[in-house]
Amino acid sequence: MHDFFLYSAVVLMIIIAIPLLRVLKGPSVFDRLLGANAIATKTIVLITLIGFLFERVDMFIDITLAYAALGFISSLALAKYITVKRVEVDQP
Amino acid sequence: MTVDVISFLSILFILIGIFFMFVGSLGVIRLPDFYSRTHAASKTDTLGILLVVFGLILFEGATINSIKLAFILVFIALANPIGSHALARAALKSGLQPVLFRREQSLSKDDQSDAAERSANDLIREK
Amino acid sequence: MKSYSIYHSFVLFVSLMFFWLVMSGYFDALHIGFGVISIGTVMVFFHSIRRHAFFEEEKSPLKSVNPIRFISYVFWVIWEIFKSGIFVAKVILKPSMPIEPSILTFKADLPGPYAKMLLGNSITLTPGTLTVDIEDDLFTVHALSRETYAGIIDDSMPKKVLSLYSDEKRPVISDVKITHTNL
Amino acid sequence: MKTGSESPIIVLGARLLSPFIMLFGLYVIFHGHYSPGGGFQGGALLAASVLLMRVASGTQISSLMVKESLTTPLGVVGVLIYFGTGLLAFLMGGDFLDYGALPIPGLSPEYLRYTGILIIEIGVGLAVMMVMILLYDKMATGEEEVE
Repeated sequence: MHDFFLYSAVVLMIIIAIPLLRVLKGPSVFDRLLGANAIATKTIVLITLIGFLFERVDMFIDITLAYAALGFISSLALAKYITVKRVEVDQP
Repeated sequence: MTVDVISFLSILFILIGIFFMFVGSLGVIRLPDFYSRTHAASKTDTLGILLVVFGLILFEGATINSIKLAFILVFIALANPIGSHALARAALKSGLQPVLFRREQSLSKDDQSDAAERSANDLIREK
Repeated sequence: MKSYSIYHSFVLFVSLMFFWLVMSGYFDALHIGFGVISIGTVMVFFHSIRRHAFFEEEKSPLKSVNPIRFISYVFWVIWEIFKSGIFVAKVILKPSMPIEPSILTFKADLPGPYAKMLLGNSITLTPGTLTVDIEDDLFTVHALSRETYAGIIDDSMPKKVLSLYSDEKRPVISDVKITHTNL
Repeated sequence: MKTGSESPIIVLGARLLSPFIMLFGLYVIFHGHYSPGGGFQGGALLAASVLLMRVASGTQISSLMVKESLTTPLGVVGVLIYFGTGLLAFLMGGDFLDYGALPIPGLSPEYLRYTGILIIEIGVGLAVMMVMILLYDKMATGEEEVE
Protein backbone atom coordinates (compact mmCIF):
# COMPACT_ATOMS: atom_id res chain seq x y z
CA MET A 1 0.00 0.00 0.00
CA HIS A 2 2.97 2.24 0.72
CA ASP A 3 4.20 1.73 -2.84
CA PHE A 4 0.78 2.51 -4.20
CA PHE A 5 0.65 5.85 -2.34
CA LEU A 6 4.16 6.64 -3.52
CA TYR A 7 3.38 6.01 -7.18
CA SER A 8 0.06 7.82 -7.07
CA ALA A 9 1.77 10.84 -5.48
CA VAL A 10 4.33 10.85 -8.30
CA VAL A 11 1.61 10.59 -10.96
CA LEU A 12 -0.31 13.36 -9.21
CA MET A 13 2.73 15.61 -9.36
CA ILE A 14 2.89 15.15 -13.11
CA ILE A 15 -0.84 15.91 -13.36
CA ILE A 16 -0.36 19.05 -11.27
CA ALA A 17 2.31 20.26 -13.68
CA ILE A 18 -0.13 20.28 -16.65
CA PRO A 19 -2.15 23.44 -15.72
CA LEU A 20 1.16 25.27 -15.33
CA LEU A 21 1.13 25.47 -19.13
CA ARG A 22 -2.10 27.45 -18.89
CA VAL A 23 -0.58 29.72 -16.27
CA LEU A 24 2.34 30.47 -18.56
CA LYS A 25 0.34 30.70 -21.78
CA GLY A 26 -3.10 31.96 -20.73
CA PRO A 27 -4.29 34.81 -22.93
CA SER A 28 -6.00 36.72 -20.12
CA VAL A 29 -5.33 37.25 -16.43
CA PHE A 30 -8.28 35.03 -15.58
CA ASP A 31 -6.87 32.06 -17.45
CA ARG A 32 -3.69 32.37 -15.44
CA LEU A 33 -5.68 32.61 -12.21
CA LEU A 34 -7.76 29.59 -13.19
CA GLY A 35 -4.64 27.57 -13.82
CA ALA A 36 -3.20 28.59 -10.46
CA ASN A 37 -6.49 27.69 -8.79
CA ALA A 38 -6.52 24.26 -10.44
CA ILE A 39 -2.98 23.65 -9.17
CA ALA A 40 -3.95 24.74 -5.64
CA THR A 41 -6.94 22.40 -5.39
CA LYS A 42 -4.95 19.40 -6.57
CA THR A 43 -2.12 20.16 -4.16
CA ILE A 44 -4.59 19.51 -1.32
CA VAL A 45 -4.79 15.88 -2.36
CA LEU A 46 -1.03 15.69 -2.82
CA ILE A 47 -0.38 16.85 0.75
CA THR A 48 -2.87 14.30 2.10
CA LEU A 49 -1.18 11.54 0.14
CA ILE A 50 2.21 12.59 1.52
CA GLY A 51 0.68 12.36 4.98
CA PHE A 52 -0.28 8.74 4.28
CA LEU A 53 3.22 8.09 2.96
CA PHE A 54 4.88 9.33 6.15
CA GLU A 55 2.14 7.75 8.30
CA ARG A 56 1.54 11.04 10.10
CA VAL A 57 -2.00 11.53 8.82
CA ASP A 58 -3.20 13.64 11.77
CA MET A 59 -0.40 16.17 11.31
CA PHE A 60 -0.72 16.44 7.55
CA ILE A 61 -4.50 16.85 7.68
CA ASP A 62 -3.99 20.03 9.73
CA ILE A 63 -1.61 21.31 7.07
CA THR A 64 -4.08 20.33 4.36
CA LEU A 65 -6.98 22.18 5.99
CA ALA A 66 -4.88 25.30 6.51
CA TYR A 67 -3.68 25.15 2.92
CA ALA A 68 -7.23 24.66 1.60
CA ALA A 69 -8.58 27.58 3.63
CA LEU A 70 -5.78 29.94 2.64
CA GLY A 71 -6.00 28.93 -1.02
CA PHE A 72 -9.75 29.52 -1.09
CA ILE A 73 -9.41 32.94 0.54
CA SER A 74 -6.54 34.03 -1.69
CA SER A 75 -8.42 33.03 -4.84
CA LEU A 76 -11.49 35.01 -3.65
CA ALA A 77 -9.29 38.00 -2.80
CA LEU A 78 -7.57 37.97 -6.19
CA ALA A 79 -10.90 37.72 -7.99
CA LYS A 80 -12.21 40.67 -5.97
CA TYR A 81 -9.04 42.70 -6.57
CA ILE A 82 -9.21 42.20 -10.31
CA THR A 83 -12.89 43.13 -10.42
CA VAL A 84 -12.32 46.34 -8.50
CA LYS A 85 -9.28 47.36 -10.49
CA ARG A 86 -10.95 46.58 -13.85
CA VAL A 87 -7.75 45.26 -15.34
CA GLU A 88 -7.63 45.49 -19.12
CA VAL A 89 -8.16 41.99 -20.46
CA ASP A 90 -6.87 41.23 -23.88
CA GLN A 91 -9.19 39.08 -25.92
CA PRO A 92 -7.90 35.72 -27.14
CA MET B 1 0.66 -6.95 -0.15
CA THR B 2 -2.50 -8.58 1.03
CA VAL B 3 -5.37 -7.53 -1.14
CA ASP B 4 -8.59 -7.48 0.85
CA VAL B 5 -11.82 -5.92 -0.26
CA ILE B 6 -11.41 -2.58 1.54
CA SER B 7 -7.97 -1.81 0.16
CA PHE B 8 -9.07 -2.94 -3.28
CA LEU B 9 -12.02 -0.53 -3.13
CA SER B 10 -9.89 2.33 -1.87
CA ILE B 11 -7.28 1.73 -4.59
CA LEU B 12 -10.11 1.73 -7.14
CA PHE B 13 -11.52 5.03 -5.82
CA ILE B 14 -8.09 6.69 -5.76
CA LEU B 15 -7.30 5.55 -9.29
CA ILE B 16 -10.64 6.81 -10.66
CA GLY B 17 -10.16 10.10 -8.79
CA ILE B 18 -6.67 10.59 -10.19
CA PHE B 19 -8.05 9.87 -13.64
CA PHE B 20 -10.69 12.57 -13.21
CA MET B 21 -8.08 15.03 -11.97
CA PHE B 22 -6.00 14.23 -15.05
CA VAL B 23 -9.01 14.93 -17.26
CA GLY B 24 -9.58 18.20 -15.42
CA SER B 25 -5.98 19.26 -16.04
CA LEU B 26 -6.35 18.31 -19.69
CA GLY B 27 -9.55 20.34 -19.92
CA VAL B 28 -7.86 23.42 -18.54
CA ILE B 29 -5.44 23.15 -21.45
CA ARG B 30 -7.75 21.94 -24.23
CA LEU B 31 -11.00 23.88 -23.95
CA PRO B 32 -11.28 27.00 -26.10
CA ASP B 33 -12.20 29.86 -23.78
CA PHE B 34 -12.07 30.90 -20.15
CA TYR B 35 -15.66 30.07 -19.21
CA SER B 36 -15.53 26.53 -20.57
CA ARG B 37 -12.19 26.02 -18.84
CA THR B 38 -13.89 26.97 -15.61
CA HIS B 39 -16.26 24.03 -16.15
CA ALA B 40 -13.30 21.68 -16.33
CA ALA B 41 -11.63 23.16 -13.27
CA SER B 42 -14.75 23.28 -11.12
CA LYS B 43 -16.60 20.06 -11.91
CA THR B 44 -14.07 17.44 -12.95
CA ASP B 45 -11.52 18.48 -10.36
CA THR B 46 -14.11 18.53 -7.58
CA LEU B 47 -15.25 15.02 -8.47
CA GLY B 48 -11.67 13.78 -8.67
CA ILE B 49 -10.68 15.20 -5.31
CA LEU B 50 -13.84 13.90 -3.66
CA LEU B 51 -13.17 10.40 -5.01
CA VAL B 52 -9.53 10.35 -3.88
CA VAL B 53 -10.34 11.61 -0.40
CA PHE B 54 -13.19 9.10 -0.15
CA GLY B 55 -10.78 6.35 -1.09
CA LEU B 56 -8.39 7.51 1.63
CA ILE B 57 -11.26 7.50 4.15
CA LEU B 58 -12.02 3.90 3.19
CA PHE B 59 -8.36 2.97 3.67
CA GLU B 60 -8.12 4.75 7.02
CA GLY B 61 -11.19 3.03 8.44
CA ALA B 62 -13.29 4.22 11.37
CA THR B 63 -10.82 6.46 13.21
CA ILE B 64 -10.84 10.11 14.14
CA ASN B 65 -8.64 10.86 11.16
CA SER B 66 -11.45 9.71 8.87
CA ILE B 67 -13.72 12.40 10.30
CA LYS B 68 -10.96 14.96 9.74
CA LEU B 69 -10.69 13.76 6.14
CA ALA B 70 -14.45 14.12 5.86
CA PHE B 71 -14.02 17.78 6.86
CA ILE B 72 -11.70 18.20 3.88
CA LEU B 73 -14.38 16.54 1.73
CA VAL B 74 -17.07 18.96 2.91
CA PHE B 75 -14.77 21.95 2.59
CA ILE B 76 -13.82 21.09 -0.99
CA ALA B 77 -17.43 20.44 -1.99
CA LEU B 78 -18.44 23.86 -0.59
CA ALA B 79 -15.44 25.99 -1.48
CA ASN B 80 -14.63 24.85 -5.00
CA PRO B 81 -17.93 25.94 -6.63
CA ILE B 82 -17.82 29.23 -4.70
CA GLY B 83 -14.28 29.92 -5.86
CA SER B 84 -14.99 29.21 -9.52
CA HIS B 85 -18.18 31.28 -9.33
CA ALA B 86 -16.19 34.22 -7.92
CA LEU B 87 -13.59 33.90 -10.67
CA ALA B 88 -16.17 33.68 -13.46
CA ARG B 89 -18.06 36.63 -11.99
CA ALA B 90 -14.89 38.72 -11.83
CA ALA B 91 -14.20 37.87 -15.46
CA LEU B 92 -17.70 38.88 -16.58
CA LYS B 93 -17.58 42.11 -14.58
CA SER B 94 -14.30 43.16 -16.10
CA GLY B 95 -15.60 42.52 -19.59
CA LEU B 96 -14.07 39.25 -20.73
CA GLN B 97 -16.40 37.99 -23.45
CA PRO B 98 -17.28 34.32 -23.70
CA VAL B 99 -16.57 32.67 -27.01
CA LEU B 100 -19.90 31.42 -28.24
CA PHE B 101 -20.36 29.48 -31.43
CA ARG B 102 -22.81 27.10 -33.02
CA ARG B 103 -22.06 23.76 -34.49
CA GLU B 104 -22.51 23.62 -38.26
CA GLN B 105 -25.21 20.95 -38.27
CA SER B 106 -27.40 22.86 -35.86
CA LEU B 107 -27.00 26.13 -37.74
CA SER B 108 -29.53 25.29 -40.45
CA LYS B 109 -32.40 23.94 -38.34
CA ASP B 110 -32.20 26.41 -35.52
CA ASP B 111 -35.71 27.23 -34.41
CA GLN B 112 -34.96 29.68 -31.64
CA SER B 113 -32.22 31.69 -33.28
CA ASP B 114 -34.21 34.93 -33.47
CA ALA B 115 -34.89 35.02 -29.78
CA ALA B 116 -31.25 34.30 -29.18
CA GLU B 117 -29.69 37.00 -31.26
CA ARG B 118 -28.70 39.16 -28.34
CA SER B 119 -24.97 39.20 -28.28
CA ALA B 120 -22.90 38.68 -25.19
CA ASN B 121 -21.68 42.21 -25.79
CA ASP B 122 -25.10 43.68 -25.03
CA LEU B 123 -25.39 41.44 -22.04
CA ILE B 124 -22.26 42.89 -20.52
CA ARG B 125 -23.04 46.45 -21.48
CA GLU B 126 -26.38 46.25 -19.65
CA LYS B 127 -24.66 45.87 -16.34
CA MET C 1 -30.30 44.78 11.76
CA LYS C 2 -32.01 41.52 12.36
CA SER C 3 -32.08 39.47 15.46
CA TYR C 4 -30.98 35.89 15.33
CA SER C 5 -32.69 33.20 17.27
CA ILE C 6 -31.30 31.20 20.17
CA TYR C 7 -31.91 28.11 18.08
CA HIS C 8 -29.55 29.43 15.42
CA SER C 9 -26.83 30.19 17.96
CA PHE C 10 -27.28 26.75 19.49
CA VAL C 11 -26.83 25.05 16.13
CA LEU C 12 -23.69 27.11 15.48
CA PHE C 13 -22.30 26.25 18.93
CA VAL C 14 -22.93 22.53 18.51
CA SER C 15 -21.36 22.37 15.05
CA LEU C 16 -18.33 24.39 16.19
CA MET C 17 -17.95 22.12 19.23
CA PHE C 18 -18.12 19.04 17.03
CA PHE C 19 -15.44 20.54 14.78
CA TRP C 20 -13.24 21.33 17.79
CA LEU C 21 -13.58 17.90 19.40
CA VAL C 22 -12.76 16.07 16.18
CA MET C 23 -9.81 18.32 15.38
CA SER C 24 -8.43 18.23 18.90
CA GLY C 25 -8.65 14.53 19.57
CA TYR C 26 -8.11 15.13 23.29
CA PHE C 27 -11.21 14.67 25.40
CA ASP C 28 -9.94 15.77 28.81
CA ALA C 29 -11.29 18.73 30.73
CA LEU C 30 -8.39 21.05 29.89
CA HIS C 31 -8.76 20.75 26.13
CA ILE C 32 -12.54 20.90 26.20
CA GLY C 33 -12.14 24.04 28.33
CA PHE C 34 -9.85 25.53 25.68
CA GLY C 35 -12.52 24.62 23.16
CA VAL C 36 -15.27 26.41 25.06
CA ILE C 37 -13.04 29.51 25.39
CA SER C 38 -12.22 29.42 21.67
CA ILE C 39 -15.85 29.00 20.62
CA GLY C 40 -16.75 31.89 22.92
CA THR C 41 -14.13 34.05 21.19
CA VAL C 42 -15.42 33.07 17.74
CA MET C 43 -19.02 33.83 18.69
CA VAL C 44 -18.03 37.22 20.14
CA PHE C 45 -16.20 38.08 16.91
CA PHE C 46 -19.13 37.03 14.75
CA HIS C 47 -21.84 38.54 16.94
CA SER C 48 -22.46 41.71 14.97
CA ILE C 49 -21.79 40.10 11.60
CA ARG C 50 -24.55 37.60 12.28
CA ARG C 51 -26.91 40.34 13.38
CA HIS C 52 -26.29 42.24 10.17
CA ALA C 53 -28.66 41.51 7.30
CA PHE C 54 -26.72 41.50 4.05
CA PHE C 55 -29.86 41.38 1.96
CA GLU C 56 -33.37 42.54 2.42
CA GLU C 57 -35.93 39.99 3.58
CA GLU C 58 -33.13 37.72 4.81
CA LYS C 59 -34.51 34.77 6.66
CA SER C 60 -32.88 32.37 9.02
CA PRO C 61 -31.61 29.62 6.77
CA LEU C 62 -32.42 26.73 9.02
CA LYS C 63 -35.87 27.34 10.32
CA SER C 64 -37.66 27.76 7.01
CA VAL C 65 -36.13 24.73 5.32
CA ASN C 66 -38.03 21.49 5.28
CA PRO C 67 -35.45 19.11 6.84
CA ILE C 68 -36.53 15.84 5.20
CA ARG C 69 -36.59 17.39 1.76
CA PHE C 70 -33.23 19.04 2.46
CA ILE C 71 -31.57 15.71 3.18
CA SER C 72 -32.94 14.19 -0.01
CA TYR C 73 -31.79 17.35 -1.78
CA VAL C 74 -28.24 16.86 -0.48
CA PHE C 75 -28.17 13.30 -1.83
CA TRP C 76 -29.52 14.56 -5.14
CA VAL C 77 -26.69 17.14 -5.28
CA ILE C 78 -24.05 14.46 -4.59
CA TRP C 79 -25.48 12.39 -7.43
CA GLU C 80 -25.39 15.47 -9.66
CA ILE C 81 -21.71 16.06 -8.83
CA PHE C 82 -21.01 12.56 -10.14
CA LYS C 83 -23.03 13.07 -13.30
CA SER C 84 -21.50 16.46 -14.04
CA GLY C 85 -17.94 15.25 -13.57
CA ILE C 86 -18.54 12.35 -15.92
CA PHE C 87 -20.28 14.64 -18.44
CA VAL C 88 -17.46 17.19 -18.54
CA ALA C 89 -14.85 14.42 -18.68
CA LYS C 90 -16.61 12.91 -21.69
CA VAL C 91 -16.67 16.29 -23.42
CA ILE C 92 -12.99 16.88 -22.79
CA LEU C 93 -11.88 13.41 -23.85
CA LYS C 94 -13.72 13.35 -27.19
CA PRO C 95 -11.27 14.45 -29.89
CA SER C 96 -13.88 16.65 -31.57
CA MET C 97 -14.88 18.36 -28.30
CA PRO C 98 -18.62 18.70 -28.95
CA ILE C 99 -19.26 21.95 -27.12
CA GLU C 100 -21.66 24.68 -28.02
CA PRO C 101 -21.31 27.34 -25.34
CA SER C 102 -24.19 29.66 -24.69
CA ILE C 103 -25.17 32.20 -22.09
CA LEU C 104 -28.66 32.25 -20.64
CA THR C 105 -30.16 34.81 -18.32
CA PHE C 106 -33.38 34.41 -16.40
CA LYS C 107 -35.22 35.89 -13.49
CA ALA C 108 -35.95 33.62 -10.56
CA ASP C 109 -38.61 34.39 -8.00
CA LEU C 110 -37.32 32.70 -4.86
CA PRO C 111 -37.89 33.38 -1.16
CA GLY C 112 -34.75 35.01 0.17
CA PRO C 113 -31.04 35.01 -0.63
CA TYR C 114 -30.38 31.58 0.86
CA ALA C 115 -32.67 30.03 -1.72
CA LYS C 116 -30.81 31.95 -4.42
CA MET C 117 -27.51 30.68 -3.07
CA LEU C 118 -28.82 27.10 -3.10
CA LEU C 119 -30.09 27.48 -6.66
CA GLY C 120 -26.81 29.07 -7.79
CA ASN C 121 -24.70 26.35 -6.23
CA SER C 122 -26.87 23.58 -7.62
CA ILE C 123 -26.65 25.13 -11.08
CA THR C 124 -22.88 25.12 -10.75
CA LEU C 125 -22.85 21.51 -9.63
CA THR C 126 -25.19 20.12 -12.28
CA PRO C 127 -23.73 18.91 -15.57
CA GLY C 128 -22.45 21.54 -17.95
CA THR C 129 -23.82 24.69 -16.37
CA LEU C 130 -22.04 27.37 -14.35
CA THR C 131 -23.56 30.28 -12.46
CA VAL C 132 -21.65 33.34 -13.57
CA ASP C 133 -23.56 36.09 -11.83
CA ILE C 134 -26.52 36.71 -9.56
CA GLU C 135 -27.77 40.27 -9.53
CA ASP C 136 -30.90 40.66 -7.40
CA ASP C 137 -33.24 38.26 -9.23
CA LEU C 138 -31.29 38.02 -12.45
CA PHE C 139 -29.21 34.89 -12.91
CA THR C 140 -26.54 34.65 -15.61
CA VAL C 141 -25.58 31.09 -16.47
CA HIS C 142 -22.92 29.76 -18.80
CA ALA C 143 -23.91 26.45 -20.38
CA LEU C 144 -21.57 24.11 -22.16
CA SER C 145 -24.04 22.68 -24.64
CA ARG C 146 -27.67 22.67 -25.61
CA GLU C 147 -28.78 19.59 -23.66
CA THR C 148 -27.34 20.87 -20.40
CA TYR C 149 -29.64 23.76 -19.69
CA ALA C 150 -32.82 21.79 -20.32
CA GLY C 151 -33.16 21.18 -16.60
CA ILE C 152 -33.15 24.91 -15.91
CA ILE C 153 -35.44 26.26 -18.60
CA ASP C 154 -38.13 23.63 -18.06
CA ASP C 155 -38.20 24.84 -14.44
CA SER C 156 -37.63 21.44 -12.79
CA MET C 157 -34.51 22.37 -10.78
CA PRO C 158 -35.74 25.79 -9.58
CA LYS C 159 -38.98 24.12 -8.45
CA LYS C 160 -36.93 21.61 -6.50
CA VAL C 161 -35.24 24.47 -4.63
CA LEU C 162 -38.58 26.20 -4.02
CA SER C 163 -40.07 23.00 -2.63
CA LEU C 164 -37.44 23.08 0.12
CA TYR C 165 -39.02 26.27 1.40
CA SER C 166 -42.71 26.03 0.71
CA ASP C 167 -45.38 23.76 -0.69
CA GLU C 168 -46.77 26.15 -3.26
CA LYS C 169 -46.64 25.15 -6.89
CA ARG C 170 -45.82 28.10 -9.09
CA PRO C 171 -43.45 28.84 -11.93
CA VAL C 172 -40.17 30.13 -10.54
CA ILE C 173 -38.26 31.41 -13.51
CA SER C 174 -39.28 33.92 -16.14
CA ASP C 175 -37.75 36.06 -18.88
CA VAL C 176 -35.42 33.38 -20.21
CA LYS C 177 -33.03 34.75 -22.80
CA ILE C 178 -30.55 32.50 -24.56
CA THR C 179 -27.51 33.84 -26.34
CA HIS C 180 -25.90 31.42 -28.77
CA THR C 181 -23.54 33.61 -30.67
CA ASN C 182 -21.66 36.82 -30.25
CA LEU C 183 -21.49 37.73 -33.89
CA MET D 1 -25.26 50.29 2.54
CA LYS D 2 -24.73 49.07 -1.01
CA THR D 3 -24.85 45.33 -0.76
CA GLY D 4 -27.07 44.62 -3.74
CA SER D 5 -24.10 44.26 -6.02
CA GLU D 6 -22.65 41.37 -4.05
CA SER D 7 -23.46 37.87 -5.13
CA PRO D 8 -25.31 35.89 -2.44
CA ILE D 9 -23.24 32.81 -3.20
CA ILE D 10 -20.01 34.55 -2.20
CA VAL D 11 -21.32 36.50 0.80
CA LEU D 12 -23.34 33.72 2.38
CA GLY D 13 -20.75 31.08 1.59
CA ALA D 14 -18.09 33.22 3.25
CA ARG D 15 -20.25 33.77 6.30
CA LEU D 16 -20.86 30.03 6.53
CA LEU D 17 -17.17 29.06 6.33
CA SER D 18 -15.54 31.94 8.20
CA PRO D 19 -16.32 30.85 11.83
CA PHE D 20 -14.87 27.42 11.17
CA ILE D 21 -11.66 28.89 9.77
CA MET D 22 -11.35 31.12 12.82
CA LEU D 23 -11.90 28.17 15.17
CA PHE D 24 -9.29 26.23 13.21
CA GLY D 25 -6.83 29.08 13.76
CA LEU D 26 -7.51 28.98 17.50
CA TYR D 27 -7.05 25.21 17.42
CA VAL D 28 -3.65 25.66 15.78
CA ILE D 29 -2.64 28.11 18.52
CA PHE D 30 -3.84 25.95 21.41
CA HIS D 31 -2.34 22.73 20.07
CA GLY D 32 0.94 24.26 18.98
CA HIS D 33 3.10 21.72 20.73
CA TYR D 34 1.41 18.50 19.57
CA SER D 35 0.98 19.34 15.92
CA PRO D 36 2.69 21.72 13.53
CA GLY D 37 1.88 25.36 13.94
CA GLY D 38 1.77 27.72 16.84
CA GLY D 39 1.35 31.41 17.25
CA PHE D 40 2.33 32.63 13.82
CA GLN D 41 0.40 30.10 11.74
CA GLY D 42 -2.64 30.33 13.96
CA GLY D 43 -2.53 34.11 13.76
CA ALA D 44 -2.38 33.93 9.98
CA LEU D 45 -5.46 31.70 9.93
CA LEU D 46 -7.32 34.02 12.33
CA ALA D 47 -6.47 36.96 10.09
CA ALA D 48 -7.57 34.93 7.05
CA SER D 49 -11.02 34.37 8.49
CA VAL D 50 -11.46 38.10 9.11
CA LEU D 51 -10.10 38.97 5.68
CA LEU D 52 -12.51 36.46 4.10
CA MET D 53 -15.41 38.49 5.45
CA ARG D 54 -13.72 41.73 4.35
CA VAL D 55 -13.12 40.46 0.83
CA ALA D 56 -16.59 39.00 0.48
CA SER D 57 -18.68 41.84 1.85
CA GLY D 58 -16.58 45.00 1.68
CA THR D 59 -14.63 46.76 4.41
CA GLN D 60 -17.55 48.89 5.54
CA ILE D 61 -19.71 46.01 6.73
CA SER D 62 -17.03 43.72 8.00
CA SER D 63 -15.57 46.47 10.18
CA LEU D 64 -18.45 45.35 12.40
CA MET D 65 -16.25 42.34 13.12
CA VAL D 66 -12.90 44.00 13.85
CA LYS D 67 -12.91 47.78 13.80
CA GLU D 68 -10.11 49.34 11.80
CA SER D 69 -9.16 51.63 14.67
CA LEU D 70 -8.74 48.60 16.93
CA THR D 71 -6.10 46.81 14.89
CA THR D 72 -3.05 48.84 15.97
CA PRO D 73 -3.84 48.84 19.72
CA LEU D 74 -4.63 45.12 19.79
CA GLY D 75 -1.47 44.34 17.85
CA VAL D 76 0.49 46.33 20.42
CA VAL D 77 -1.25 44.38 23.18
CA GLY D 78 -0.15 41.15 21.50
CA VAL D 79 3.48 42.24 21.38
CA LEU D 80 3.26 43.42 24.99
CA ILE D 81 1.96 40.04 26.14
CA TYR D 82 4.97 38.40 24.53
CA PHE D 83 7.47 40.93 25.82
CA GLY D 84 5.87 41.21 29.24
CA THR D 85 6.01 37.46 29.83
CA GLY D 86 9.65 37.36 28.86
CA LEU D 87 10.51 40.37 30.95
CA LEU D 88 8.61 39.04 33.95
CA ALA D 89 10.66 35.85 33.87
CA PHE D 90 13.78 37.99 33.59
CA LEU D 91 12.80 40.11 36.55
CA MET D 92 11.97 37.06 38.66
CA GLY D 93 15.56 35.91 38.37
CA GLY D 94 15.58 33.68 35.28
CA ASP D 95 16.68 34.33 31.74
CA PHE D 96 14.56 36.23 29.24
CA LEU D 97 11.63 33.92 28.29
CA ASP D 98 12.66 31.44 30.99
CA TYR D 99 9.25 29.91 31.62
CA GLY D 100 10.36 28.08 34.72
CA ALA D 101 10.80 31.36 36.57
CA LEU D 102 7.28 32.63 36.00
CA PRO D 103 5.55 33.57 39.25
CA ILE D 104 2.41 31.46 38.88
CA PRO D 105 1.71 29.66 42.15
CA GLY D 106 0.65 26.05 42.44
CA LEU D 107 2.09 24.70 39.20
CA SER D 108 4.81 22.13 38.70
CA PRO D 109 7.70 23.19 36.41
CA GLU D 110 6.31 21.15 33.52
CA TYR D 111 2.93 22.84 33.66
CA LEU D 112 4.64 26.16 34.21
CA ARG D 113 6.50 25.76 30.92
CA TYR D 114 3.31 24.66 29.22
CA THR D 115 1.43 27.72 30.47
CA GLY D 116 4.27 30.04 29.55
CA ILE D 117 4.42 28.76 25.98
CA LEU D 118 0.66 29.06 25.69
CA ILE D 119 0.66 32.69 26.86
CA ILE D 120 3.49 33.56 24.46
CA GLU D 121 1.68 31.91 21.56
CA ILE D 122 -1.54 33.76 22.30
CA GLY D 123 0.41 37.03 22.25
CA VAL D 124 2.16 36.18 18.98
CA GLY D 125 -1.11 35.06 17.40
CA LEU D 126 -2.90 38.27 18.39
CA ALA D 127 -0.06 40.41 17.07
CA VAL D 128 0.17 38.55 13.75
CA MET D 129 -3.60 38.62 13.24
CA MET D 130 -3.94 42.33 13.90
CA VAL D 131 -0.91 43.33 11.83
CA MET D 132 -2.18 41.33 8.86
CA ILE D 133 -5.62 42.97 9.06
CA LEU D 134 -3.90 46.35 9.43
CA LEU D 135 -1.86 45.72 6.28
CA TYR D 136 -4.96 44.75 4.32
CA ASP D 137 -6.85 47.83 5.51
CA LYS D 138 -3.98 50.15 4.66
CA MET D 139 -3.73 48.66 1.20
CA ALA D 140 -7.48 48.87 0.62
CA THR D 141 -7.89 52.49 1.74
CA GLY D 142 -4.69 53.69 0.11
CA GLU D 143 -6.10 52.56 -3.18
CA GLU D 144 -9.18 54.74 -2.76
CA GLU D 145 -7.15 57.83 -1.95
CA VAL D 146 -5.21 57.59 -5.20
CA GLU D 147 -8.31 57.48 -7.38
